[in-house]
Amino acid sequence: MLVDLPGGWNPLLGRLAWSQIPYDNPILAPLFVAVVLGGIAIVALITYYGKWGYLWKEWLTTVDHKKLGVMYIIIGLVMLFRGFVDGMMIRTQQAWAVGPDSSGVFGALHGYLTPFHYGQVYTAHGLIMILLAATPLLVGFMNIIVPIQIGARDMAYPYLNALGLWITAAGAALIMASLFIGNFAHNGWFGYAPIFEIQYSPGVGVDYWMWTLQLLALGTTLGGINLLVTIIKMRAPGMTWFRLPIFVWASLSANIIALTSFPALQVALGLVAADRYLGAHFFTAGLGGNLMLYTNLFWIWGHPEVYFVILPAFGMMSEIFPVFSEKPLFGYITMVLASFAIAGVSWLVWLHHFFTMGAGPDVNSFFSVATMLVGIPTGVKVFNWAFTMYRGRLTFTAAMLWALGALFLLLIGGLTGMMLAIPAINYMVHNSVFVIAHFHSMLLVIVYAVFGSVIFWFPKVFGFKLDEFWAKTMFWLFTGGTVLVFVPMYMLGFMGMTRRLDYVFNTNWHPYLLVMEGGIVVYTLSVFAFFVLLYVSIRDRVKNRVGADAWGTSRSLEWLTHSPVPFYNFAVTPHVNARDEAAWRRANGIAAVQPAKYVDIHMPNNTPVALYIGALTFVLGFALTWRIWWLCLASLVAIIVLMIVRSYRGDPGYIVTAAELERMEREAIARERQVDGSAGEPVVGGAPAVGRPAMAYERSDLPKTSTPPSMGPGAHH
Amino acid sequence: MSQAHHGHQGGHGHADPILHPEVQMSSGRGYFSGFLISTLLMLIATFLVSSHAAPPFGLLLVITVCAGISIIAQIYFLLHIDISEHNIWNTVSLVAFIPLFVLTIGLTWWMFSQLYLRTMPPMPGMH
Amino acid sequence: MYMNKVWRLAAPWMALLVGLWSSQADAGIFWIFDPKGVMADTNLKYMIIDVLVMGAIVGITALLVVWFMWRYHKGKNRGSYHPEWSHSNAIEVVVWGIPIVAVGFLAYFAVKGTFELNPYNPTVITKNMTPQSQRVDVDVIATDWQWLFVYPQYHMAVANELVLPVDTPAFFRLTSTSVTSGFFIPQLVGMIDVMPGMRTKNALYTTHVGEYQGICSDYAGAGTSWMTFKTKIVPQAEFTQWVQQVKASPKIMTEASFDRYAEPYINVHHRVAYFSQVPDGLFDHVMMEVMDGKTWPIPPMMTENMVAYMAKQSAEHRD
Amino acid sequence: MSGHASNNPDPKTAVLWDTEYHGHDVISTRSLGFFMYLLSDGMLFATLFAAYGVLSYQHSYFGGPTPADFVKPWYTFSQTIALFLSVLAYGMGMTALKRRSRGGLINGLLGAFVLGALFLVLDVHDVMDLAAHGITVATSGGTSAFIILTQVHAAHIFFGLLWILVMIYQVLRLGFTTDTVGRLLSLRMFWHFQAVIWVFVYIFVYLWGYMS
Repeated sequence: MLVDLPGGWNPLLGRLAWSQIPYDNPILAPLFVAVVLGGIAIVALITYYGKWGYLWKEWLTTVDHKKLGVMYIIIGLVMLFRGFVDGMMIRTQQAWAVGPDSSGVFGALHGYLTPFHYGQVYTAHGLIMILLAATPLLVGFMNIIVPIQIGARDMAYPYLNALGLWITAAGAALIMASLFIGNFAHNGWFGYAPIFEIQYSPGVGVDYWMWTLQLLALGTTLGGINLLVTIIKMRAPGMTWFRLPIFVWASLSANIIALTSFPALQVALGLVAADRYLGAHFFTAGLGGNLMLYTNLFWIWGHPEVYFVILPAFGMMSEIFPVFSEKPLFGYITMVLASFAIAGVSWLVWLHHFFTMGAGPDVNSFFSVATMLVGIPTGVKVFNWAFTMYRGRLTFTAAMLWALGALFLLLIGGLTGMMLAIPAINYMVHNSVFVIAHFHSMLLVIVYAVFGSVIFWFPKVFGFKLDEFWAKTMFWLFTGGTVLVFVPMYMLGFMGMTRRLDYVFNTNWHPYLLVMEGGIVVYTLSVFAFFVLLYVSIRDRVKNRVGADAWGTSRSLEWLTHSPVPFYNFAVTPHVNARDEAAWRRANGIAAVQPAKYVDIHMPNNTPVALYIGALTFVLGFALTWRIWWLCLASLVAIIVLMIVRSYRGDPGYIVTAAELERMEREAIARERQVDGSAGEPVVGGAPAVGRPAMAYERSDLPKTSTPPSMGPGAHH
Repeated sequence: MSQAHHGHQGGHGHADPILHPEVQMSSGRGYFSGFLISTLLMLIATFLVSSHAAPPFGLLLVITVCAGISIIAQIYFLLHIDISEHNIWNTVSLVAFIPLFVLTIGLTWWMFSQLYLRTMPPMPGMH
Repeated sequence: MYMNKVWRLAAPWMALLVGLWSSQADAGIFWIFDPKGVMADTNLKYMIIDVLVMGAIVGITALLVVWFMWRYHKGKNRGSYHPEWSHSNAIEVVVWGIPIVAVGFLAYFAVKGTFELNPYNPTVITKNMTPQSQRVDVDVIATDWQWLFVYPQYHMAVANELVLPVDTPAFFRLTSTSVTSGFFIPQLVGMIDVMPGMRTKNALYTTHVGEYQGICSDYAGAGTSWMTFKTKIVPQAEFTQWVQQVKASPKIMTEASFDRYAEPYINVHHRVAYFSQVPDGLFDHVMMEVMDGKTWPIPPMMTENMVAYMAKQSAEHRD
Repeated sequence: MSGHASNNPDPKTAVLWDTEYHGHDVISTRSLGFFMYLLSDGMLFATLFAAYGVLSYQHSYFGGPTPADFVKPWYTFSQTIALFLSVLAYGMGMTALKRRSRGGLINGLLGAFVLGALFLVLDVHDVMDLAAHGITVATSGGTSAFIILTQVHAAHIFFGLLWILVMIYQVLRLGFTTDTVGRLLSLRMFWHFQAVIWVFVYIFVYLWGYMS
């Protein structure tokens, strides 16, 4: 049943052997030493400062959507950095390995990377940037912001939320493990068939790639369900569909895509596993397999995934523009329709990733026209942002700069996207670096929107603003890098340079590759600027403290609660009266009105089970990669047993009493009044809510005890 | 959730999950109808196919119709997909998914029939 | 002040980029803008149409945004402030209308172009042909990582070099032995996938004599970057002469020798080989073998220990 | 134009904070989320069907056996009956839950378990039989698609059976709490959904395959 492997295997360790550790690799070995030393240093520091208990109680076992979101974003930023380093390696190799006379070191023919190693680097770069940087960053923001924006106390399934995070973390750990144990796939982040078949990739690299993707798909699906149900079921009273903040709409459309498309990825990879482990013939060239079937299944997911990451970014931009234009978003309904139009059309276009497959003109025409349709709602969005600024009062804060950068990149990405949508043009630039430049333009829209959002929502989560000077410096450096890397890349596309070359045979391309290398240096400077930004902001945190309405011109519901957001979000559920509730209350002078009385609230308990299951999924992925069958079985059984035990115990949660709430609220208001004059005198008021039918079917087994954890994520700064 | 608000829960207080509408909508007659309809249709399909009672294309059509009716019956009777207040979101999400199922299978089938047509010419030695 | 600093830092880089562009723009290195064949010409024609239409819209939008940024800058008092203005039916009609019209317009060209450049029957070439027209057929077989061009009319084959007569349409049948690769000659014809166990087609026609670069455009494994080939378009007489030259080569290709030829090999030194004889139907034979499950596996050493493999390979082929 | 402002209530009399709001309906929130999982599971099957569609051409079997050679309609029909009866038994269990009859519910769950197990045993026997005739996933692209598709469904049945056992234990130990009742509702959807999927598998894979 199982396929014969080239190379050794033993029942205890599977394919794992000492020779699988690349200790003789001149790049990986020093890196490994550095990582181990760094790890030891971190562990020592945590122990020295006695923070293990804090880490365990407040972060590792938490089910608080804000802390989980922060951890998602940390994973995203760390992996963004790793992906960036991979990008730097790719650029350096290409700048170096030009022409037959270019030198080679470390046993490489040209440049400093052997062909197979270079393949691994760009595969890791692509996979990490899409699924371990963009996705966690956006999921993190949705996690933090959506429940607050709809006035919910937490996500619909707090435990599932933690599970999603830890499974994502397991995926990240698995791809990091591939650096030092064995190797990674060399076949591109989306994988070509049949190059990932065991005959053409006999090592464990493809298995790492496959199981990493499976874990990430699982984690994201769980997160998607959670967000959808949260948005449908957990909105505060008065939060009607057409009062939803636009970011919530964007999250809704994005998560519909996630929920519907990720199964296709799981199937595609599952079938690859069947081929590699069971000797099936899904994607082999011979014996009735069909290699393009893989490409098809992958892009059924892959294309919607692109919109899954870009729609929340659009939502972020739609939140930032109005706040710094000091007026409502132009064409709210149109924006909602456009989001759903993009989500819908995303299911009709996947073949444009393989126009050159040769399926014939009818198929290509259909998918070409469908692809161009995406341009319509996207164009509408761009116009609406422009008209949001029209007749406004624009402040060019750092967050606004990042959002504007995203807008201009989107214009360039849209222009080049419309070129790629036409097969007659696509045949010339498909698989060239022009495509690379195009989708980096689009994905950088996300990066720009994310950095804008980091600056925009940072004070909400942590209670103090990031330093404007360094945020702007980082923006300009980053933009300099973007221009220097991607303008030459577009040019190289027009020169016919194809993608994934580890040896560049045409010396005419060399000057441009050197300019791109310069761009990478500028990017590196912006990374340093980001570290300085964090350092300076945390140093000056007391000076930069903010009140509830951090920007003074904010619009949606999250700006009504305290900064940092307390673990219960809103002490009393707000009643929503307007589309831009915070702006409405501010305009009517009732922004400072506090609830007249407090009532007990019910919160979920922390649990370590999600962390354990996440760790076990890592073990499972690792065991499957190395074909350690006993360990696969053991970890799978352990996961199922843990799930059953957790389900048997359940989580009754705990009660925060009205008195405790009142005390915490008083403290928060007092703290805010120190820093924020606009908070005004706390006034008690608002009409009592009456005439609403009581909600039934809350839990039947509520606890009596009350053990609230500390305040929000920012409490310890 | 406040202990003080038990009083507001009225007759169907939150302490009793059995009274939840999603429990209450179980219906023996519905399940039995679903079972009967789909079993009968499967029986007909199996009989027709195993006895080759009709020309292949007509047969395909007939058993496809059997499958369709049987699925609709099961979705209605077993999964309780209707437009009642408690199921409306289930219905909405199912309706949102069905076009995607159709697109995934339909477009894939179309694109590969075109691909096979062009890239796999009948060759000597092929079956 | 801050912005001044930003511009002062950015200006030299910008100048460098513009300088690069202008110093080399007319050197013909922008292959996509310098097509030498009918197929590539048509590609460029559609690109120009698309860029004109989309560039106009995108450019105007960008200018609009910049103008709004300038006019409504807070504190500059250039434009009036309407804190509640967020809807206008007229603007909505325009913002939906412009993209719809543009997409509708371009969709027409997209479909037209797809049929004109259909690799199985590119009407830009075939519409001028009669059944009696002269043509060259080439069977392209991609291996890991070399190209074999079989000329069935002449029962001969050439590895890693494609020679074609000018003013004569050439028709390709393409397949691969091991993994998917891509056939791409930027100045002559766009990309088409070359897949094992399947047969795709492409065609080219040119009136320009010259030498053009051919590339493997899909990642096919470690040797992809070296999997290039020169395409020589020569006058008819020179082509006939070249055929004679190949026919005089002592090497021949049999089904058995093809088996050895197809083994993984990174063509670092760009070896070209002439085979004066090739069995008829080698292309179909290879396709059938692949469909029957034959593979040419990569040696595990290559992926497990890259450094050693590269040393081995360079030792083997230090010619 | 003032957009939406006109729809907003008077700020002086508006309700700003809602102390009467008690959160959400735990049970329907759970079942909606679970239904969404099922739909994404449906997408998983749709993708598998798409793969099967591509790999069920004559040349996909590459001269080897096709479903026309190895499908036994009446044998698989007996599987169908076992599954449908299991689903019916589960439904009857749920009507017993409605009447608060713990015994009735347990009987229903047990019935569903036994009949589901019967389905699985028949299925496994069928696969072993195929393997004995040399028909495995490694035979051809077509058999790969056929076997993987049917066995993914079987894997769902396997985990459903496990879940039924867990629920029997939980109902016996914990009684009818919000959690257990919510889970029983989710399991009902899961189990009934498998019947829906099976109709597709039976008609479009087994019977269509048999006819081709």
